[in-house]
Amino acid sequence: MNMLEVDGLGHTYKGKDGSHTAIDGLDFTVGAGELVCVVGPSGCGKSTLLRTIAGLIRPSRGTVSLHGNKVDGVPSDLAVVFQDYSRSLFPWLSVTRNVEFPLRTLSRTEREARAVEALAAVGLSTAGKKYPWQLSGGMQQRVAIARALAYRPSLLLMDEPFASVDAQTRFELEDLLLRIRREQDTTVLLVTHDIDESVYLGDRVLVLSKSPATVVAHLDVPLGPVRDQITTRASDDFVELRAKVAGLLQGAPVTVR
Amino acid sequence: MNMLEVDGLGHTYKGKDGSHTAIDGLDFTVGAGELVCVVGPSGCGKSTLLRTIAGLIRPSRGTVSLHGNKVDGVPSDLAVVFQDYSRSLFPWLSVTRNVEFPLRTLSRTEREARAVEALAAVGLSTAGKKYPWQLSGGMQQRVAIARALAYRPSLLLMDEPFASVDAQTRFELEDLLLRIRREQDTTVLLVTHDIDESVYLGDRVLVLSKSPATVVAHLDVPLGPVRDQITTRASDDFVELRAKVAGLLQGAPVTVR
Amino acid sequence: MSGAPRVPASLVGLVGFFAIWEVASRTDLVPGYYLRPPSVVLPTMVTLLGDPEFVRAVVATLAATLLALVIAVLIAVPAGLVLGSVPPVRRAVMTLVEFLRPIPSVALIPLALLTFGTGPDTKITLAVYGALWPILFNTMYALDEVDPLHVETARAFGTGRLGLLGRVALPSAAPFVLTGVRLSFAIALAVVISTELFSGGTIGLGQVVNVASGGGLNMDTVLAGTVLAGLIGYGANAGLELLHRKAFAWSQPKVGAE
Amino acid sequence: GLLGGDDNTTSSGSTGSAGAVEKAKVKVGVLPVVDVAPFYRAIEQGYFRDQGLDVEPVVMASGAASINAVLSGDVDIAFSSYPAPLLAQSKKVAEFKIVADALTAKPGHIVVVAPPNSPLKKPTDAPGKKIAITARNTMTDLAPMSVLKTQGVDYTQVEWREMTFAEMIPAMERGEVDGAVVVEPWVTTAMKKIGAVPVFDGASGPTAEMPMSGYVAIGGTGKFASTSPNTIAAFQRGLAKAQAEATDRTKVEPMFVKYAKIDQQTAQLVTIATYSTSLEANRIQRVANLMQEFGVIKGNLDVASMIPSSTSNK
Amino acid sequence: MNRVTRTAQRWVVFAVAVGLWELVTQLAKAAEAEKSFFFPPPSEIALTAKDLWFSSAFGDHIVPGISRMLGGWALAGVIGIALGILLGRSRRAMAYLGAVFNFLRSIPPPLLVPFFVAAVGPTNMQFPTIVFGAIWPVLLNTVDGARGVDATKVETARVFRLSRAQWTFGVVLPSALPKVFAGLRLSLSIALILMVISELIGSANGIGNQLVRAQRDYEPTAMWAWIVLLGVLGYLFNTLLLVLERRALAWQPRHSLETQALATGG
Ligand SMILES: Nc1ncnc2c1ncn2[C@@H]1O[C@H](COP(=O)(O)OP(=O)(O)OP(=O)(O)O)[C@@H](O)[C@H]1O
Ligand SMILES: Nc1ncnc2c1ncn2[C@@H]1O[C@H](COP(=O)(O)OP(=O)(O)OP(=O)(O)O)[C@@H](O)[C@H]1O
Ligand SMILES: [Mg+2]
Ligand SMILES: [Mg+2]
Repeated sequence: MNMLEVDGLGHTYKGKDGSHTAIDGLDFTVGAGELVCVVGPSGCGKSTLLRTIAGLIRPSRGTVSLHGNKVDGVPSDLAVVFQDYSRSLFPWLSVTRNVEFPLRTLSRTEREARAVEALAAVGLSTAGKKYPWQLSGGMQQRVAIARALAYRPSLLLMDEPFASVDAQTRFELEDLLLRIRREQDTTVLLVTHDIDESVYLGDRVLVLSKSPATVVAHLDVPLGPVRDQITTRASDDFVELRAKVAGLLQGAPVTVR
Repeated sequence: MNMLEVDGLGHTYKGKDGSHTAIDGLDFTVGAGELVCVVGPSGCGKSTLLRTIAGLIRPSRGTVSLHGNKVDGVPSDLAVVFQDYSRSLFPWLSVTRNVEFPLRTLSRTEREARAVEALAAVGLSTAGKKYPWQLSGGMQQRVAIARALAYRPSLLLMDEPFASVDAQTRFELEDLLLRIRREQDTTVLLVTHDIDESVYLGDRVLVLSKSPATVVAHLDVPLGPVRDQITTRASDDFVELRAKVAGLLQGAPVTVR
Repeated sequence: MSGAPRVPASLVGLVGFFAIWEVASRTDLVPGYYLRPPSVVLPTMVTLLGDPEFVRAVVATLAATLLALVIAVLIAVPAGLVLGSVPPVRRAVMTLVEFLRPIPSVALIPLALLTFGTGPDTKITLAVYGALWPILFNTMYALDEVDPLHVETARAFGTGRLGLLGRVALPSAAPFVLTGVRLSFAIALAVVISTELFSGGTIGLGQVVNVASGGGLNMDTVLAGTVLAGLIGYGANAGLELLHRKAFAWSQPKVGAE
Repeated sequence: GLLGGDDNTTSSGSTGSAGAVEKAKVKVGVLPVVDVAPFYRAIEQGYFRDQGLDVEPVVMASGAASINAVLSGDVDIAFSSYPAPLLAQSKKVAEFKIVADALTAKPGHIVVVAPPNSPLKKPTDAPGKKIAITARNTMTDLAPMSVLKTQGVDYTQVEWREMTFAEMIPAMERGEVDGAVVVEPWVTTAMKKIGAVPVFDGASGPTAEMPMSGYVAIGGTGKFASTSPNTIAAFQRGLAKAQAEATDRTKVEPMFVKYAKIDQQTAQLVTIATYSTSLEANRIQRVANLMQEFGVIKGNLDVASMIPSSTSNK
Repeated sequence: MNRVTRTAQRWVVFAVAVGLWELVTQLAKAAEAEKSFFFPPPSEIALTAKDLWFSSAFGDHIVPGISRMLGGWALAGVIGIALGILLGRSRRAMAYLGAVFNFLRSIPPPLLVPFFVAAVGPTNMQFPTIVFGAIWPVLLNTVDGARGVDATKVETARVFRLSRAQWTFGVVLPSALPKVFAGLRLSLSIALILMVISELIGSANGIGNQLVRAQRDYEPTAMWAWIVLLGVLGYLFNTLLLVLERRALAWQPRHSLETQALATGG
């Protein structure tokens, strides 16, 4: 049962002075409850891919299907953590209100409870009353994550969500994501440039070529659902996979799957 | 010979509802031509520290001195790569013009030459005519780096400058920075949350405590000026230092120096 | 207001407006001898445009308006930059400004007439006075909205106060300033025509309307003048919008409006 | 001065006896009204040129604007209906000189009219009614008030509404006002367009033959009226010639159409008032007295002092 | 900086201007300069103003004038913001209506009189004139603000499938708000100006009505007293609006001390 099906997907940005093909002929599927990591060189089209899946831009070619239905417009039950997190927060709302903002169907108390819980999960319990611009970069990024988590989407798209936090916090957030995925059976598509992270988090890793992005490889990560920062990262499988991904990214001809 | 001297530096943000002390009683020095990496938990005050050194905010306590002169206002010959790179690019200027922005004392041809060179160095030779919003996140970050490099400052402040680029590009940019530092004898203060990066790049690593930031440790990195991504990272010194920094960050009581 | 790419759609709106007017004055909804229908007014306008004297009046009005607008921009933009970026000056000057702003040019016409005479000076001075404010205010407000990080970036790279104003504040404020200019054009036109209308003495569209309405119900001419004023403003606005699109390609919305 | 009459050596005109004009180029502020028809005729027929004058009409928007223009020195002579300059004189704004009389009311020139179905049918209906006028303290309210007063009607109870003549007609039709005080050509227009009926004449009884408007200049040291007596006399002679001819309808009707923008049809119907050929202080004094009577002017105003000494035909 | 110096700063230029005005007009008067009749010294104006403003004119003219103006301005604000958001965020609405609005907005208010006379009659046209004239700054500025919503925020709103109300009042309006306030402040003075203009025709009372009467009756001191009243009212309402604005825009970083210092380069 495929949650997400991407079929011949391509997108070309049109500008006054020429057009630019960001992604081209992408094919892949993501099963329900799977966590797929996307890696690829800077500027290859990862964010573009996420945008087309979220229905924010209409792809030039090919289709995206969710639960077998072609995506046309923004699907329901979807949350995105944007790469440009600082701009995706509303400066006129406090941190708590930012997190509560998409939860309009819930009652007031429930909304508050969710916000408190999500902020606590990302370690921002005390920042609720502040405005986004009063926070550090990493804290803003965590607010954006908290907002997406509080929404409890069935499909979660994350664009380099841990890029601005320190190593320690990053580990904690990674584990948080894994836990939530297990508990809520969320399907996650996560863009990262950290190869270790992609292997540590992913059920599969999707390696993209440089611009225009095409699928270079689709690696299974057979590390099981429960992972641990110390033991997993020290495991042989992990080290091997990590080298494989790195090799693929550098263009080494590896055929997997 | 100290280029930069930070003495009892503290800053408290004042807001309507209470104040927040971001950094407190920081003391350290950076010699001319040194590359010092700053690591610390998210929200501890690293960006605040950089802003006070750049003279962008007046510290509440203590002083910053450059070449023995107290900093009051923005010192000359300084460049900053901001953490929020996308907002620090001017949307009304093309990429080339953004890079040329600070070079107005130079002649037109020299300006252009510098911009071309800097953009080539960060791998963006073809993007010069685009506007920032037509670039991917990582590309925008590289534009911000190119702008700082083209300026050829004597003091370069970088706030998580490689957070949004893929691993491969990151390595290349790290080496670019090391090379430029060697060639131009630039003093660099670089904030990073990547412990490996801090050890790989730094002559010293400054470890900060969590908010309000105080100096936890000041580690020398005896890896020599010429480093290599593969051999250096594989060296024992590297692995040991890296573990030490990680331990310091997690609050292990290590006394160094 | 811009972004009306499809000419037919924008015509639909205008044609609709004229159709309502036509019907209202053809039926007895409004006194038709007074609010003449566009089917009478538009041909009158075309006929008038063949009259060199009328054309001279229109050109005189237009020239005065443009001159006033240019002067207003030259005063208000620098003033707005200074007031928007130097709080002490802003505090010191705004009190006076807030007292002056609500004084209608129309109320000053007699005094201006006494001081500047019946020449074009009077209407240009009054139009500058009326047109200053939107540009000044929009410049000031746009400055408040300049991204602080842009300012920090420029300052970090050693940009001085003037450079900050000219190279950061002005470009990022420019689109909103231009909106102020678009508002000001209409105001300058209104003040010029009103001055012609209420004081007389100089040739211009307002004078034509005034003379026409003095001698009987020459509503054809009056309304032709009215429509022409609207069309002039419409044309000027279209020109300014074109300028906007050309100059501020970077500020175009990247995400299509729904 | 530079613009002085010295440069005009060619003519002292047909009446050379009066001496050379001090200022050949004369700007006159006028309004687009029937009152100035002879003035335009004088220009068209060259009567001013014959007097050695180059007269340039400057069309102003209102009597008040015209007065302001003459005060600022921008025009030398201003046409206005009388109340404005008389009031200004009484307030000592400047030393006004009446250069020429323009128009004297005749029955049918200034009329209180009402729409056909109006409750305002006769003068005694006026109290409590809304009546449109151009402005307070002008002939449009003073004249009817005077008439009402002599008939014993309480004129203070009339609600005056200020608007332009053009707006009075739809206002009457919509019933927003019960009547309006109009002068020609608006009397004719109102009758034609909405079938308005006359309620009473504004120039009857105490206001019969009331002088309505004239041409003024500013006197006092260094001012036009003092420095240019010959010019004023020349202007008076030129204008008088046209005023005298104005009894002939065919001579003024074309001026109505051309300069007051009255349509041909209406122009043929309008009541033509009397264009004065002489300047008599005691007649104009009636206007001052009327204004005094209704408290517009406080104290006495001697109009005789406003007639320039050079005036030929006192 | 303490309160006292701030207040002093605020009024010093104003006080100097009034002082100069007094000086020049007194000198002119002493020298019996031409036209000094029309430019009385402010001290005389103040005396007249005291008598005029606090006489029966207050209830007869000032109150009706102000209520018309405030009502007109409020309505113009509501319509301007609503239409501005619609036009700013909908290409289609802009395509159909933009041209009409640009046409109408360019017609000088005095030339619009025939339309209002035809539609509502000359004695009732004050209110619509004010509304019609005061709409434009709010409308144009709101369009600008609504259009300028940051692209990432637009995408965020779309992803979370915000309701139309949330989108309009939670995203578009707040991001347009600074510009809307600029428009509202411009509109406020335009409403005052149009109050005066509209009271010239068909109105039996109002500040404009009295102002013009004083003008025509050659009462320059009274005329100046009314002009000064307009200034005072404009200042007063503007100050109130600023208080409101400061509350509504409290979230803006510019209101923090840090960035204030920044903007001034200090
Ligand atoms: N403008 C401001 N007003 C109030 N508080 C602020 C402001 N800017 C930062 N802070 C607070 O100061 C602290 C330090 O912020 P800073 O941005 O220096 O952290 P940082 O070390 O750069 O963190 P990160 O790694 O997440 O970027 C944070 O707790 C933040 O909430
Ligand atoms: N709005 C746009 N208009 C034109 N070109 C664009 C636009 N957005 C992105 N691009 C181009 O599309 C390509 C892919 O961009 P995208 O943001 O998807 O890259 P990415 O994989 O997310 O990179 P990064 O890791 O650096 O964020 C880039 O070359 C970029 O220049
Ligand atoms: Mg990206
Ligand atoms: Mg930071």
